[in-house]
Amino acid sequence: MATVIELPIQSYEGLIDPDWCPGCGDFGVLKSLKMAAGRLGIAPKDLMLVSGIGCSSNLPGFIHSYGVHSLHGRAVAVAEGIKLGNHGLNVVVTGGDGDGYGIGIGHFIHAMRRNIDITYIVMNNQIYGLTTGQASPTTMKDMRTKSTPRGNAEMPINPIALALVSGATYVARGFSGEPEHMARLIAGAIAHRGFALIDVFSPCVTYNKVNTYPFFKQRVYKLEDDEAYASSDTGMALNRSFEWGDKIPIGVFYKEEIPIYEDSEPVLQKGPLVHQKLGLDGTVFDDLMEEFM
Amino acid sequence: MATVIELPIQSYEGLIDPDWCPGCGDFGVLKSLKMAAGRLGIAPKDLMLVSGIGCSSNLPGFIHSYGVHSLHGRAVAVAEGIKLGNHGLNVVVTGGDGDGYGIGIGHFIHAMRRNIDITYIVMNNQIYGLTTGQASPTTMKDMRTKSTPRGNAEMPINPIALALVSGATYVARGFSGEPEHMARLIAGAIAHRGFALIDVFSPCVTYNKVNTYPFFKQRVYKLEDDEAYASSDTGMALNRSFEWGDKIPIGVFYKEEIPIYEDSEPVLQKGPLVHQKLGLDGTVFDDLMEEFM
Amino acid sequence: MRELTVGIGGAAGDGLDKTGDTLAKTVSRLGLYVYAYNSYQSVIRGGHIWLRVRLSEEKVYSHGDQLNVLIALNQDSIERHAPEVNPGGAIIYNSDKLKVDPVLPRENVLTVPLPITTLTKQFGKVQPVMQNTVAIGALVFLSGLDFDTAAEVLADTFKHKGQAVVDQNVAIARAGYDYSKENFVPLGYEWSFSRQRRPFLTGNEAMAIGAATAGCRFYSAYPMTPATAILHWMANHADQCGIVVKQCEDELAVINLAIGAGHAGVRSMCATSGGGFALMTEAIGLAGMIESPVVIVEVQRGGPSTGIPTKTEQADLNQVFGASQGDYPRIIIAPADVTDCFYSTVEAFNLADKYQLPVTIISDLLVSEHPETVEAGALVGNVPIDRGEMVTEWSEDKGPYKRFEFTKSGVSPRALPGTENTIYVAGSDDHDEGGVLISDVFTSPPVRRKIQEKRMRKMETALGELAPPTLEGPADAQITMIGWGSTRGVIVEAIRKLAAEGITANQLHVKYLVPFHTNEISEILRKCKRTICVEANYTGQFARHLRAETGITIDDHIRKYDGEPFEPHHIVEEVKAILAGTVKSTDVTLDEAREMAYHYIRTRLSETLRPGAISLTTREGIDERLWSVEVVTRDTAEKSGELLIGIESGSTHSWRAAELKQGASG
Amino acid sequence: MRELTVGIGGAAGDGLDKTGDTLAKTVSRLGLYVYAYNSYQSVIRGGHIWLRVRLSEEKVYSHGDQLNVLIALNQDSIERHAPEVNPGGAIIYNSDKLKVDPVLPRENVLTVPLPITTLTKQFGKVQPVMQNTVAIGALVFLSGLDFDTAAEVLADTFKHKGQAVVDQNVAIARAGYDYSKENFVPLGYEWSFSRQRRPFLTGNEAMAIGAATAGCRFYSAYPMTPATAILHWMANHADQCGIVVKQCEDELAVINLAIGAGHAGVRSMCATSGGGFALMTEAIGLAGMIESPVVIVEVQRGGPSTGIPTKTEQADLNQVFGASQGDYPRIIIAPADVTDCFYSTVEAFNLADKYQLPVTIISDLLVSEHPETVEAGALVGNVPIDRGEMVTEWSEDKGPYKRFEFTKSGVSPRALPGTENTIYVAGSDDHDEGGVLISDVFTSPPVRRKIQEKRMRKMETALGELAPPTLEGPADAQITMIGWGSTRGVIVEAIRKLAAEGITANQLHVKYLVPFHTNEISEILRKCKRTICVEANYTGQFARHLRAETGITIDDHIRKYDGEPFEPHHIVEEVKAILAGTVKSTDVTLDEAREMAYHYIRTRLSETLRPGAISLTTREGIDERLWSVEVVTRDTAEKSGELLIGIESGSTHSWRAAELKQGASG
Ligand SMILES: Cc1ncc(C[n+]2csc(CCOP(=O)(O)OP(=O)(O)O)c2C)c(N)n1
Ligand SMILES: Cc1ncc(C[n+]2csc(CCOP(=O)(O)OP(=O)(O)O)c2C)c(N)n1
Ligand code: SF4
Ligand code: SF4
Ligand SMILES: [Mg+2]
Ligand SMILES: [Mg+2]
Repeated sequence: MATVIELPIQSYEGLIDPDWCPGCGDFGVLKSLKMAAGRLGIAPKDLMLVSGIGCSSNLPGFIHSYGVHSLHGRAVAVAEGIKLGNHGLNVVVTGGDGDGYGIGIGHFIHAMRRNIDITYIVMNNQIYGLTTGQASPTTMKDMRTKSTPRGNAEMPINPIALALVSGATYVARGFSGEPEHMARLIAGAIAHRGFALIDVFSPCVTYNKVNTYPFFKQRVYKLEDDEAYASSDTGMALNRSFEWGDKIPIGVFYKEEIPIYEDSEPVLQKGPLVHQKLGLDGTVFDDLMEEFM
Repeated sequence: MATVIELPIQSYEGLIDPDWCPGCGDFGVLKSLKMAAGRLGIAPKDLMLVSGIGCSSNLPGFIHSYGVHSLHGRAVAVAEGIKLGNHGLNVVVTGGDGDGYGIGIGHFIHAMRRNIDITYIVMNNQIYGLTTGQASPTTMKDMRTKSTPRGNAEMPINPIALALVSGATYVARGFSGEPEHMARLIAGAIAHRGFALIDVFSPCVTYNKVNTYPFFKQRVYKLEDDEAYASSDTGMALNRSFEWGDKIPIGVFYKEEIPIYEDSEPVLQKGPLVHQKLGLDGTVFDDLMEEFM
Repeated sequence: MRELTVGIGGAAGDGLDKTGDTLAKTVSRLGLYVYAYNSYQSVIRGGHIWLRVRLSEEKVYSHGDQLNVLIALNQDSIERHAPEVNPGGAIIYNSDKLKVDPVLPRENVLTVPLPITTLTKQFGKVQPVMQNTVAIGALVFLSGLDFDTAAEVLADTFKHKGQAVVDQNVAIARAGYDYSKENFVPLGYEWSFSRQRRPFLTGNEAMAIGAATAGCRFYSAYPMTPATAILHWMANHADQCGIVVKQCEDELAVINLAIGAGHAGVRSMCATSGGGFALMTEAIGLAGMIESPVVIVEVQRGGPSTGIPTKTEQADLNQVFGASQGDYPRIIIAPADVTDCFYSTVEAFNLADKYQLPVTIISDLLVSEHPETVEAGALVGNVPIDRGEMVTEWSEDKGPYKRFEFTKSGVSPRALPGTENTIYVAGSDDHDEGGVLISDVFTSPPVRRKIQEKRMRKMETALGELAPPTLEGPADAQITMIGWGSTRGVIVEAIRKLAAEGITANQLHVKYLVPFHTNEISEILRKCKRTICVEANYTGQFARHLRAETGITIDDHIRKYDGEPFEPHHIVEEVKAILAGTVKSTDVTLDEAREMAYHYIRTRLSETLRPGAISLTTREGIDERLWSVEVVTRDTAEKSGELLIGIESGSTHSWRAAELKQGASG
Repeated sequence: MRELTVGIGGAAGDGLDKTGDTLAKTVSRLGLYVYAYNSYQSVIRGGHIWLRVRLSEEKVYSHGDQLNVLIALNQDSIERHAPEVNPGGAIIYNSDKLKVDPVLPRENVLTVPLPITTLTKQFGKVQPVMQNTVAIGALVFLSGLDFDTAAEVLADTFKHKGQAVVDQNVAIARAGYDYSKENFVPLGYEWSFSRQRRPFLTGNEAMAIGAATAGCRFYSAYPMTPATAILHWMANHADQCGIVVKQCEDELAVINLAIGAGHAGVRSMCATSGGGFALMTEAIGLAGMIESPVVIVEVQRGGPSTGIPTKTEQADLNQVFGASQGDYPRIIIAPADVTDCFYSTVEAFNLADKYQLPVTIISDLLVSEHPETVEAGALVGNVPIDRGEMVTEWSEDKGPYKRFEFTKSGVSPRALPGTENTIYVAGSDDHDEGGVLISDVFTSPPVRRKIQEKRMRKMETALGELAPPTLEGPADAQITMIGWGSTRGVIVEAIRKLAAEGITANQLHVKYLVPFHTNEISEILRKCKRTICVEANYTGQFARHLRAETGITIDDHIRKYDGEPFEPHHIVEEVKAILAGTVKSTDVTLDEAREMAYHYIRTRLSETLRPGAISLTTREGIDERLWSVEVVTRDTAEKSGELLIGIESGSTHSWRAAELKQGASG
């Protein structure tokens, strides 16, 4: 890898100031993302952020880079298309738990087994924020929300475990209360060749009064602080992914370097599709017609 | 549980003979399903089969019971609605790997975390049969199909592992070459209170020339034959779910009894919704209007 | 008719809605009619919110054209709305935080500065929202409302928080009331309070209650503005009404669960907006094919795509009409107001059961989210429930039960799964009378032809029982105003205003969009002198639909697609322009230029600036006339930049002002 | 004009398609024109398949009305199609397995029993499909085709399997040829073989090649009949054509990947059928909103819902038109034949790029799956490629780049992500020129109004460059036949037949459905004497669309919705009925009753039975006239039951025959 010229965080200062509620966890993610991009020296023009719909999905509007603020639940699919269309871009998907683990879970799982080279940051506030506080796929069992006044009857989804059994090659978890740590996770994810998931505890200060900053501050510990832990062992990673209680792990659960989807595409070996000239070369057209004579 | 009067397999003889290709694995599933229903003494009128679209999804047309032959990928969702509408029915979803793990994976995963009392039988032939042989989500890596002439570039999905981390409370695998064994699995699944998955190796003799009867006959072994194995241990189950090679396990990977979704619904405690009288009782309407005055 | 319109302006999180509620409930209890509309943004905190509450002694059908009292909770609201306050009105604001530039208000408008801090400090720690309560107190005094009733409402609102909170709120309101009493003369409104109790609710609430009343037993949903309130109501009343309420992973699940429940035999409903409905269309075709009843509510919002999620529009008709592939039987109903929302929902359930098909109720943000007072007793609990032809028992000697029997009406008596001797498979593949697929081994063209005819026959049968629309108003009127859905009320009011100006108009409002009363409507329109269609979308989807169904081309069109609902004066002005033969211009007006400047300043410049003087100009190299908008500092009003806005294109040609912002990257 | 239609009937898995290919390729190489249509079922093995191959010295536009030679591969095919063979024709069948009941064929039809086993035993182990090859040999002799050419084709077909296989196949064909030569006289066809080489391909293949030729670089898909063949072609030619072909998990992914790729700047396409398209609609609105080019192919099949998946219909127009919520710019094109499929696809890519919007090509099973001979040189490789206004470089001193600039044409020059100084966010929420959301903090009604106008302006601009349809044929014709998509060819042939009967007709065929040439089409239709719309659906979706766009009501309609394509005689007969003023009856005809009986017998009784004599009757307690269909045993023809089919309803009133089946549960 060529030597990196780091960029100051200001390089990514967006045209618009974030309109999140004061204290929203997403501010931390925005900051960490800028730090990470800066450290990797990614020019804004080479950074493509793709999001769905939700408070968290508004992030691309608040950073100086290309962005597609797509449909609720479709960000990963749009991002896959963009990546295959121009794999010269650093494609980062930023969205919410409802967006990614609810309506978007199909794309999430299938993108992972493809190991396409995308970084996926999920601002997991365990609630539907933009729609004012209904249960999300990660809302804790029995929690009361606007859509579950009696308490949530469903087991929350375990995104880390899903990622581990679905073939993601970089699986991590961050916390908005730890922006520096998260910046390292994001930098690692973007640098990683393959599908990288970063599930982030990003508290919704307005609608989730349970999973708050204090809730996580008291509980989170860093996997890297545990010598016993090896981020190359799926079994170990799976065990830790189920840890939820007094201690909750953050950091890199799993990391593995294997060929990415783009490697399997002969056409992409000639460089980004978008830079390849249009039209068929030489006698190809005639060869195609021959088949029908 | 009341004493069961078993029913002969003929009780489920369908109006129409199956139109599957001679030798299709789905014949075995149909037979095992009838055997299982008979042993549990389920009257045809109390059995509701729900399917999507695919060769496998044609099954409800070939058995004497109620059926909804719904949309590709939506069977589980339709089944959840039917179950909540009338939980007096035994609801069994029968479909294919493309139907359930491809287009339908979102419903699959979310139904499991709900632990709704449905049995889901997936005739997993690792191919799209009805559409004449494209790669499915369980098609082995590098296998050539009509849609992957260069070989499949994607990691196959691991339905057993997905079920285990998603909260399914009965997770099993069968093989069409072992109808008696499969019948036991299905009977166990229907009898089980909660979401039960049975992934079935059901060879497509026409479009999948790799994962054939001989392929599985040589490899499958029964978990119940292994004393060391405990179907109450998720970790163990996860390990076995990744076994794929000379030896491939079939049988019950995991089983657990916990409250089902229906238990959490006060309204359902009064009996099946469909039998509850329509309209609001007593002064409820006036009470509702009071809130707006 | 005595009436008063109060506008409350602030930001999300300022608690406007609660304040509006208190006001609306108070006057409702006094026996006045209320119609409110809240113009809000897709943001949880901040942004600009503009709530209008119209009070009147007689029923009102829109939020009207007037602004009599402004309650400003932030500076933006003063700057933008102070000039709108009618003479004789008042501007109420927190003088500790805000100020009113004397140039803003018109003649004879009372400014009511409230020293909130001083007024509230005695009550210990007060949340910012309590400034609203003080303002309410002031408003009650100024507009001659009854304080005790307001106190009652506050008491009911806060009783769950305990007496202390109740007392504090009442006292705070009282402080506002007394302070105004000491310092200002009332605006001189003389009300006669009937104190007749009437419900005050939104269209969404009416649809939810309508469903519950009609025996809805299953409701599935995925949150989506502006349909979410139905989910919230359902969730909160599930046990009370015996409804299973299921939030699903997405709208694909929502509709398929609803269809499953409907197929099992329970009355089921789901609701969403345009984007969610797009995901439901395939399954709606399924319901049509397997002939299972289901009710879908589509609450339209500004599109296309995610669009303007908190704004109103009527542009999903094409989508609802075009839902799913192929020809299949279905019914589409567009309710016009809150009462209609209730009964349309009840009717939707009966139609869905009788004709065994999907019924879509197409609403919009305006009708669904605005609350209004409905007549006492207008909504009743004992509604007719008709489940249609059901087979509850069947004996083999009648021969095998044929779920899809080819009948004259097209309706095949329905047996629910679990009924003895009625076993069948309902398939999305086409099938014969007995449910056996015809797509499989042996497609039989004639069987296909006959089942398709059988299914579609249900549409004619259904049309027969739906009430055709009627022409309201003088048959010989100069013009006929045509509308659908939420525009009925505002058209009614526009027609009254036109009458006052000597222009006679009558009104044709269409409720049933599919099936369509082609004959009756053609009959009516053929007699009309000049037809004008009013709808809130760009392409005129309803006018197109009407022409498609009748061949009749409507003469003129009044359309709005900026997200804000029609106000009577919009229609009146356009009608007059149409009659005068003036072609409608899409040029940017001066007021619009100011609004555009506001958007630009707030998004790209800063909170400390605002638009100043605006003048016409032209510039070298720009081939259109321009609005030159001065950008000035809020307090000192000194010029700090200029924006050039194209009158024709609406393009902001000069971005020079952008330099004012640090680090702004353009 | 000399022509011949061969019908090949059998079951799925009998290898009909290969046989048809061999025949078609053979005559193509001889310089004849071919048009083939395969009527198949949604089943992998078994079922009834009916392939018609029409050969002619001049171009033919449909599979025609004739049946000259029947190649029957099973007994069903003989029973059902033998009576259709025209006098002078022949019935070729395997006499070891099948027999022809002498009552079936008409006068002067040659029966050609082939003792396959004897003829093939010398070649060792022969697969059943080789009976087809023998039949081909016989056909070549009987219809005066050239055996050597057939041998060539067989050689090319099997060369990848080695010389041995080639020799065996050629020898087997030869055996059939020689045997017929010894035992039968040829049918007396005199052909002049131009031996002009012309491509013989399907509409799906033409669209795929059209895409590749136009520079499509990304193709995503999820298999769905009848669009799957495009995926297969793309997958097989991906590397050769430099296309990334991606099969996705569902159609939601398919369209969103395609849009992503299009947004990144590559030409991208996807294809599906009605059900899959239903899942794509939300994203199509997204493409309209973010103004990203994408091409979608919707190949219609019989609906509603899963419907009749292997049958043709034109009933998805409502869906394609109504795709997604709100008003947004898009283009919809309906290709009429194979050549048109190629050029429509090329054009679709250019339009998508120039106007930065989604272009949907609405095809149907007939045009997509039928193969036909296209004129030599009709398809060329050097097609025009126009990417529209692109911004390839931008300097800050021009001010910030405005992705959605409000221009006169509505088209805002597009910079691809990665271009220096052009950073922007493309949002599904509505936005201003710079891409900043207007739905969020500060919705600005005038900005919203202007961007909506800007987007929609593109439609007018685009309409300007699309070729308006023209009236083909005599301007003063008695009738004007109106159609869209796949019906053009069959209408052309029907018009010729009508002319032969002294009825003059001209033709208006519409290709661009959105935007619509309202003025030009109104202009044309106003001059027409009597208009008749021909379309393959129940409700007349196109006639409705045309009325919606023009206000013009078409006089008469010819519709078909049984899944089988129109044949010229269908149109001719209906036109004559229309002119005669006879109202169309939906009663079940005798032939239809037989087909319905076949369906009933095959699905509920047994393979050993078939319909026998059919007579008119009535029955106590059934309030309609009935067809009484005898059910007889296949071999002995003895009566073993009776079916009563309602003439009006099509209902099978009597199910008595069902008792014949063991264990049948009704
Ligand atoms: C198809 C569709 N369904 C529903 C919605 C409404 N909607 C917008 S955001 C959202 C959920 C947001 O939750 P999450 O993804 O967790 O983001 P957060 O706001 O919590 O950051 C929903 C349901 C939509 N925009 N589109
Ligand atoms: C929305 C939609 N997309 C695509 C299809 C076409 N389709 C029918 S069956 C099928 C796949 C079947 O594969 P699988 O579920 O594995 O069943 P199998 O035939 O292998 O038993 C597809 C893609 C459809 N019917 N609906
Ligand atoms: S609602 Fe929650 S998620 Fe949304 S901005 Fe506010 S705090 Fe953040
Ligand atoms: S194609 Fe495969 S899956 Fe389908 S019926 Fe034949 S063998 Fe079974
Ligand atoms: Mg969230
Ligand atoms: Mg399969």
